[in-house]
Amino acid sequence: MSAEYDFKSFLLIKVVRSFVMVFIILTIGFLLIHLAPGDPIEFILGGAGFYTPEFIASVRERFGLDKPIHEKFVIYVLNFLRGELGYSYVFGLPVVEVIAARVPPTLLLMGTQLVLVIVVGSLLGILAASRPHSKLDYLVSSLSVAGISMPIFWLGLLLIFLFSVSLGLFPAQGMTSLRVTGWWEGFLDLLSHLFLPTLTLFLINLGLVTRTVRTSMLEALRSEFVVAARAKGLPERRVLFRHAFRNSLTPLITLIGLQLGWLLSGAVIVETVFAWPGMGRLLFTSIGSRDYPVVMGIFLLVSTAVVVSNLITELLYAYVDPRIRRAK
Amino acid sequence: MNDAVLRVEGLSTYYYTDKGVVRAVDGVDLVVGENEVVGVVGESGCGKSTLAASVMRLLQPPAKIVKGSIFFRNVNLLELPEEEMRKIRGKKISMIFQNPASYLNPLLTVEEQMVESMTLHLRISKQEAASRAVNILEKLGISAPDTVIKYYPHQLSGGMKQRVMIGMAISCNPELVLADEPTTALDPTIQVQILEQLLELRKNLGLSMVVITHDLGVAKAICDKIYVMYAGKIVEEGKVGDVFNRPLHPYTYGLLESALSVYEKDRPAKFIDGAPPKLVEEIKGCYFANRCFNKVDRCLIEYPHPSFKNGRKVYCWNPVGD
Amino acid sequence: MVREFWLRFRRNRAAVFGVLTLAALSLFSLFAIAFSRYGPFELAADPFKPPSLQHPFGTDDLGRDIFVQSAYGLAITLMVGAATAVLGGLIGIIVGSVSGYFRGALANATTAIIEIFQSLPLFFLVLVIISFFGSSITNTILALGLTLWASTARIQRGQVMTVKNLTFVEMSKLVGEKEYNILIREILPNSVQPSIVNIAYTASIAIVVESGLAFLGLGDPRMMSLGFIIGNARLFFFQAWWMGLLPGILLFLTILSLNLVSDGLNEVLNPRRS
Amino acid sequence: MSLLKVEDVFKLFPVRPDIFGRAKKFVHAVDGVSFSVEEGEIFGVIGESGCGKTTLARLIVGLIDYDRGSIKIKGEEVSEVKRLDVERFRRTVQMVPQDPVMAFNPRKTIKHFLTRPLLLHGGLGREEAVSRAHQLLEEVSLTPADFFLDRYPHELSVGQRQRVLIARALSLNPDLLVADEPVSYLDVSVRGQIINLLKEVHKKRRITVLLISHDLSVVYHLCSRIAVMYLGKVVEILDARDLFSKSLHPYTQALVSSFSVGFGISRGERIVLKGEVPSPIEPPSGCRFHPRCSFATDVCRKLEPKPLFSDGRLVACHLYDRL
Repeated sequence: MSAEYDFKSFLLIKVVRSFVMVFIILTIGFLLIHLAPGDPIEFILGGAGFYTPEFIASVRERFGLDKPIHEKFVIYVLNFLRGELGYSYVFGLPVVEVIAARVPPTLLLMGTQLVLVIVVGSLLGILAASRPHSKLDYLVSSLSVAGISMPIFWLGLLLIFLFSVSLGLFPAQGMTSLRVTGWWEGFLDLLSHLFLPTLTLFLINLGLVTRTVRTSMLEALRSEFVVAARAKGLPERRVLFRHAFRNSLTPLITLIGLQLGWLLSGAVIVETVFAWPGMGRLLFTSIGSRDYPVVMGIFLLVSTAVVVSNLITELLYAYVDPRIRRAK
Repeated sequence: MNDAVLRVEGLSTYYYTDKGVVRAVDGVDLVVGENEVVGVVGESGCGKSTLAASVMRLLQPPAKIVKGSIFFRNVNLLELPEEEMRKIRGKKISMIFQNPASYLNPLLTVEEQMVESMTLHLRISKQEAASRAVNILEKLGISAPDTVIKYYPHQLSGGMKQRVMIGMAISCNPELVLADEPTTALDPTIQVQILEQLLELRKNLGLSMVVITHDLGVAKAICDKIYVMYAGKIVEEGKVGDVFNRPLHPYTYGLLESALSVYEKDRPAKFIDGAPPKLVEEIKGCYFANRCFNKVDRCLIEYPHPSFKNGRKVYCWNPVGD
Repeated sequence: MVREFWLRFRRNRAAVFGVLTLAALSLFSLFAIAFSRYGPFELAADPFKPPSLQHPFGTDDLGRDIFVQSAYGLAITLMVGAATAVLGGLIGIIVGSVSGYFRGALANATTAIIEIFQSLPLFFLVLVIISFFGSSITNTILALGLTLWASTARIQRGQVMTVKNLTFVEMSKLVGEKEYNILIREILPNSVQPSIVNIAYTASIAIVVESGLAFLGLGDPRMMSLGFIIGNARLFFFQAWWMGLLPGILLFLTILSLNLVSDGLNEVLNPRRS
Repeated sequence: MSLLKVEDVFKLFPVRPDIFGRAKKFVHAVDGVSFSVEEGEIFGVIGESGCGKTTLARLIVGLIDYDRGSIKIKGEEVSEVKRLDVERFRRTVQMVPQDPVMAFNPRKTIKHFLTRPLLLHGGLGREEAVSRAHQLLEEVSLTPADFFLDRYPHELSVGQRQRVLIARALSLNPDLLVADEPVSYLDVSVRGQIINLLKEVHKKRRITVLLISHDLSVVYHLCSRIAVMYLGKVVEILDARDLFSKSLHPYTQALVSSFSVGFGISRGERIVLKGEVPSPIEPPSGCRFHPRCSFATDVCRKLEPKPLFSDGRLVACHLYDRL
């Protein structure tokens, strides 16, 4: 007999599990800092040479680096909970502040792209699945697999070459131009900067979403309740959306929710290619300048975000499927 | 002839698979009169479910209707544009399926699933449809229908699910109901309940029905007329009493013997030797000849022409009891 | 069984194209390396020479032959894919089988480990590991292999849990078959197919990640990599389009073929589709 | 002497554990079942889905362990023999499973399937095992045996596979054969073959058979005595010849009536039971059948009926002598 839980326990388990996950991620971070070659103080301060010995000593004390390892760990966790992740060596500011400034651009890029990808990808997937083995289906499927196989940085370069260099339509670098007056012009300027990085991510992820939706739609369309819905004389559009698509949502939610880490890694590369001032670019430049505290901070933040998105995914499953929600 | 609700003529439905063309339904004729319950009886793989799906035009590739016509009230369904056919499905002809667990949408409540066809076909409001649905469920013997209607399928027992399926099928006052193995997935004591329900509906609503089943007992209990199907073809048809009391086709005879002999303790159980032919192969002569105890030379050469006798029809060169 | 597999696989033309392309790419890389007159880091001619018979892919900003570079890079790419697939695949199948077959503490522990690894942001973890421990090809393969096994393990676990409850496994128990025999002879051969499909997909993910790292300049500095060539080309895109275009096509073809082969395998091996 | 003696056996399956893995509720699959099977008889167990008959079969062949009570085969406690001498236990009791499709490893030939038990037990060499397999196939009328030895399961028809399963169950010469729904996957026109084969095997080998089925006609045809189960309990044990005409329990009567629908074998009105089988997680109080029984009284609702014996039969009903 498989274990079935009632919904409250189900929720509780998921929340507890998320806390455990965050704890484990912290442990991994802690281990990495302490296993990596070099003095851990560098991970907190960056190059130690810029600070007076007194200051270094005080930081050592503050982060408990003079203490035994288990106490170090406790202090490390408590610091994390207070949002203290050390200081950026490059910016001389607390890591949290440095990262926080870079979150909005990343969210803007990811958000725009995700909305577009989910809408367009779902529609294409449904369309392809509703006419399996048609020319349209082959076209959509081929484009999907091509999209998935495209190295994201290479696609970015091609798009820059096409839209920026050859056609001169969109800027290839940055998020804003220097000389822009008025909020409307500013908005248009932002949009034109947003276009290429969004398009790159969109094209890459579109294949992923389309494929997922197509596969799960094909499966849903084969199920017997779809036959029953057709037998009721429902219009095909209603059969597709209300009956089949709703039942094929789970894999799509899984893709977006559980693959957030994967989607974000695309963002790192795209932000680097297009000099988009987000978290990904920060991560890249920080690795280049050996700004370890920032690197670790971004890792912890992204990991926590992934855990949270996993939790939200589980809740969405329950929202979509009454069998989970109403398990008596 | 013209008072027939459904008249299937020379219907052939084939599956175009990698391994060849499967002739699942092969030149089938079938007539359902007003207020008549017609049974299609046969064993697994004989094509009876494909027949029902063909009438509803619910086939998906690789299945394809290749020949024949299906007249519903003298309109050939096979010539209707899809949009017109859609208006017939669920409204004029509706269907009850074998396994209510998988034919109900798990993500929609009973109400949502019942209401959608009524608002579509009867052009009534959602509220009206909902109260109609409650009424129907109550008539089908569901206690507390206004609670049940808010349930999701997984909250219902097997028998309840089948009642909901039936409720959906009759909700738009159809003229013809196709029931594909309506009791097979249910326990015996529940089967009886559902059968009683179907009999009552038939009495009260004057429904015409096609009941597709492998269960001879079910067919005998509720049908007026029986078609026996074997390997994609109808081999015998006639009034239920005639067919069961004096089967003409050796297959019908063997089938009845197999089922009934088990009820007798002291003689060996009867069975029909061999297996049905694979429907991808080209078969000469009668499809049943290789298993038949009554075959004559002609059976291996030519497929039997129908012979008629007292309003009965049998496809056999050497019927039983001649 | 093998024959039947091939007969069905052959029908998927895209997958056959994938197999042939992969074979051609491997041969190309082997021969180009064997017969090349220069090393990948060697200055062969003037900088920024467009493609010519002498240098089919042109030369880069330092005058290195991009054709030779690409051949080396392709070899590394294919190797990373294969090594990760083998390493991650083995771990995945073993951990997944154990976690699916046994009950109690062992199953719970392995299941938890699978879940943890599945929700770690792989790319970021690899980035951190490499930036802390230095970028070398072994580090990359290890980091990829030790993180990319989780999806395989989860699939294998689910398969084993389904198959172990099938009647034929009980039938073996009923005549007193030993546990390890049941796991290895009865369950594994009937459960491993979807995992194999997934392993093929992980190979392509590994290649994507490796080339991404190299593009960012975090690859092994002693090894040529397609990602590195394109990363380098990025800076000179306006004056020398060929620097990134042709290596990019090779990389794209490699990943595409792998994905097509995986799709083909999925069609043939995944029981849910037949 | 009874070959199989089942006494007050319980098997509960935990459902829906809380987050600490402690179960609050249980499926009462087998809930205090007792009966005994005489040597050489074919004993039937009937009931609808979820009545616990398949769990009972799995308990007897040792695929799962019972919580309480005792199951003795030839006077030996199953749980004990299984622990102390599993080899011997496997040779004492074997099973014919329900599903002839899933019962085969699709990658192994019939030869492998039939020789494997012989190689694991009995210390036969490869060649001897193959020739034993040959004989077994002939015993279940799969000839020429050599042809079938080299087939894969999917190349056989369902009926042929069922024969192979019977052959395998017989390969270790067990004293007790448990057949779980041996014909439920077969079409009516071929069912008779397997029924006759079981009868033949029983007669030739003098083997004791426990036959589990939801199909009354099969049980009636093959068995000498029949136990009727409802919601984890045995409600009646009777001579097979009495099944259609002289059953005492209202549930048996309803089952008989519903099963022979259409054929008019049962006399009198068709009995239509109200409601459905309640959940075995929270079985009804008193007599488990009372919510569906049209004769139920207050006693039935409150008090669980004790199984009563009369003329060698058993009935668990407060009202059996008044009906």
